Amino acid sequence: MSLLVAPTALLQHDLTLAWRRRAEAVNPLLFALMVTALFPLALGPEANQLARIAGGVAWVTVLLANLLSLDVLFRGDLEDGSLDQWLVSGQSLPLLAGARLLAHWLATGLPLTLAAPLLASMLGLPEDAALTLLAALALGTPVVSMVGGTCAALTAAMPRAGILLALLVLPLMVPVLVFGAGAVEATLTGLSPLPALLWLASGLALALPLTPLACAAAIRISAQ
Amino acid sequence: MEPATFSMPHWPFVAASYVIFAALIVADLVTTATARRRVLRDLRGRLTRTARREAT
Amino acid sequence: MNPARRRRIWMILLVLLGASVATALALTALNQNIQHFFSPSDIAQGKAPVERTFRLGGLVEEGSIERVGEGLTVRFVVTDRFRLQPAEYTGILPDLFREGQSVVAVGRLRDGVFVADEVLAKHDENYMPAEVADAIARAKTRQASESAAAGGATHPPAPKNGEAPSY
Amino acid sequence: MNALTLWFHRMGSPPTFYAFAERWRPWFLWSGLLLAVFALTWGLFFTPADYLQGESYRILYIHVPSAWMGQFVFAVMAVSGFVALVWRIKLAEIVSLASAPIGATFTAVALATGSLWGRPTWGTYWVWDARLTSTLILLFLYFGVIGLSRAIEDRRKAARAAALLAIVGLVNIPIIQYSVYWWNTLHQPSSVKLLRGDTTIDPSMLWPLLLMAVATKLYYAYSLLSRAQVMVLEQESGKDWVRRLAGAPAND
Repeated sequence: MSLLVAPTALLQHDLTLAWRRRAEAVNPLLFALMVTALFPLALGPEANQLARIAGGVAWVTVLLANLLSLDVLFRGDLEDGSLDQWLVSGQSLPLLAGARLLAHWLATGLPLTLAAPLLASMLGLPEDAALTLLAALALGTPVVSMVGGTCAALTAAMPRAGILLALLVLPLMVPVLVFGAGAVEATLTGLSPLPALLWLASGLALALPLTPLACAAAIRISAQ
Repeated sequence: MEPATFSMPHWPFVAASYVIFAALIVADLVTTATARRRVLRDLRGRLTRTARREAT
Repeated sequence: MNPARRRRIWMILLVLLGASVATALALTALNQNIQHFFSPSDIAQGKAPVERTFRLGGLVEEGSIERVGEGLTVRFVVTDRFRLQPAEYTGILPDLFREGQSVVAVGRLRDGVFVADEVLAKHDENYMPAEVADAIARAKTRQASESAAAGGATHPPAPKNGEAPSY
Repeated sequence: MNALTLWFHRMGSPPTFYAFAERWRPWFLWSGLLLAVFALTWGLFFTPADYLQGESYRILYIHVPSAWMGQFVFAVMAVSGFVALVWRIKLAEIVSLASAPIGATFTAVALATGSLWGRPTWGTYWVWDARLTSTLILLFLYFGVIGLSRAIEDRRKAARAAALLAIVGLVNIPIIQYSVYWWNTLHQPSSVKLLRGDTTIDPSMLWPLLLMAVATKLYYAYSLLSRAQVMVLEQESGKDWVRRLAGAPAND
């Protein structure tokens, strides 16, 4: 379909770029692993105590790791005028924005999700809870990328937006955090993680069509 | 039925709530009033400066 | 149809699709009834975690509150109108902790007794002066005695189907 | 209808709006303050104590109206933000921006008083209950809107960016509203249900609450108009009518 040609090209371009700079792209993953390693060091290696807070710890580290990579998502393109090109190209801006958000998830959220078993074993989570963490991250990290990316588009024109970006993104991410960590917690205490996972899926279904629209509006505001 | 609690007095909590409310409303009042006065004063200052420059 | 309009229609359809899928998933999640605490029945059925801190929720059984010695230790029984669970707490209790009121306690089981580290009293959304509350209570007992006299057995209010008991 | 569109059109002109605000501001302020003093005195001294909570329930007369306002102002902010984004109406941008600090104040009051109420009744100042947590998020969202609008130089661009964030943040409002039904945790469900008619507050305790709800809205109208006036003055500082207002001779 002709509508999708430009967004697909953008996605390919973004992924190629991420692959060429793979040393840089693994930084969020390394960050998440290092922060997770800090917890057993700080709290002492008592497996029971660690496992109890593991869901929350894993989610907070993943959120922060995502936040690190969000800041530059649109800044380069704004500075070199690519965003202006998006605006005048006559292409569907929401689709282009969606492609960029998808590329961010593939480059950041997906590796973090795949690292979930590793994070879980570092924190001493039992197998069933590790599986829940994997499922929760798979459903939740796309929402993080999409909503976070929208906020990044809003702050793209500011040279030093790091802290402000965190202030915008983190409150919006609290529901994802609550349900994501809640799913793991539920599995740990013998309850069903299904309701929390369903809420995450519901948020994903809502974010998928809406965030590209919001992101497009944010790009218009920033690029003008 | 005897309440099985070591009851704490309630009025400090009620009083504190009303005080916090009043304080924040007063703070809001003062902010709006000073902001207005500041803008008008700045404006007046700028206008007299231009007027003086034009006079010379 | 011009491409801009076609694009807009696609967009609206996608948003509607997303919203309906989200609603459907949310409704399924609501039907699952997220549980935030275990009831005495759950404990009786062995559903509550062993050797681990969890939350116990229920009503304080009428006439069950007793003090142990001179200290701050209080023993009471939590009920969900089906099962009873003895509990113990040392410390200052919140004001709303009364017999017949809802509580949420955090702690763990020790020899069949729930030893709480923290007791929180939950209150309902009803506000009324004491006289009104008394009048309602009197009316209820009168009604109960009348219906008992008429031969009808009085049932405790059973929890609605599929819902947690209303504490 | 025609008169209404005409009115909106005229309000779009800054001097007309300024004059309108100047005329009505004191009325909103004094009626709001008087009503609040009246309602709070009534609530403090002339309502009976609750059968269960005793005196501490009187915090309700501050806590509940403030919580309502926290959500109401956010909704106003998002709706006027939407109008600003779609139709580029300057006044809507100003209303959206001016609402943020007022809403943040009311949300802060609701959180602080709720915490003070929680100690004697629940036994704790704070729990991570769904209602409390989502209200805290509301406060952070207000901070985000304020921070974003301060960080962007260009006033109009700032207003549009903040408006978009307010619209995205609007998803939090139904979460706050329904949190007490979706998650059966510590905070009790709503007591006042105007639409469904089964309010669970005794009439003798209800009136001060409703009066406070009106009083806070009047105060909001006052504060909104004042802040909007300041923004209009800043935006229009070069214009003749502002010069006249500042007491300097118009340059002609």
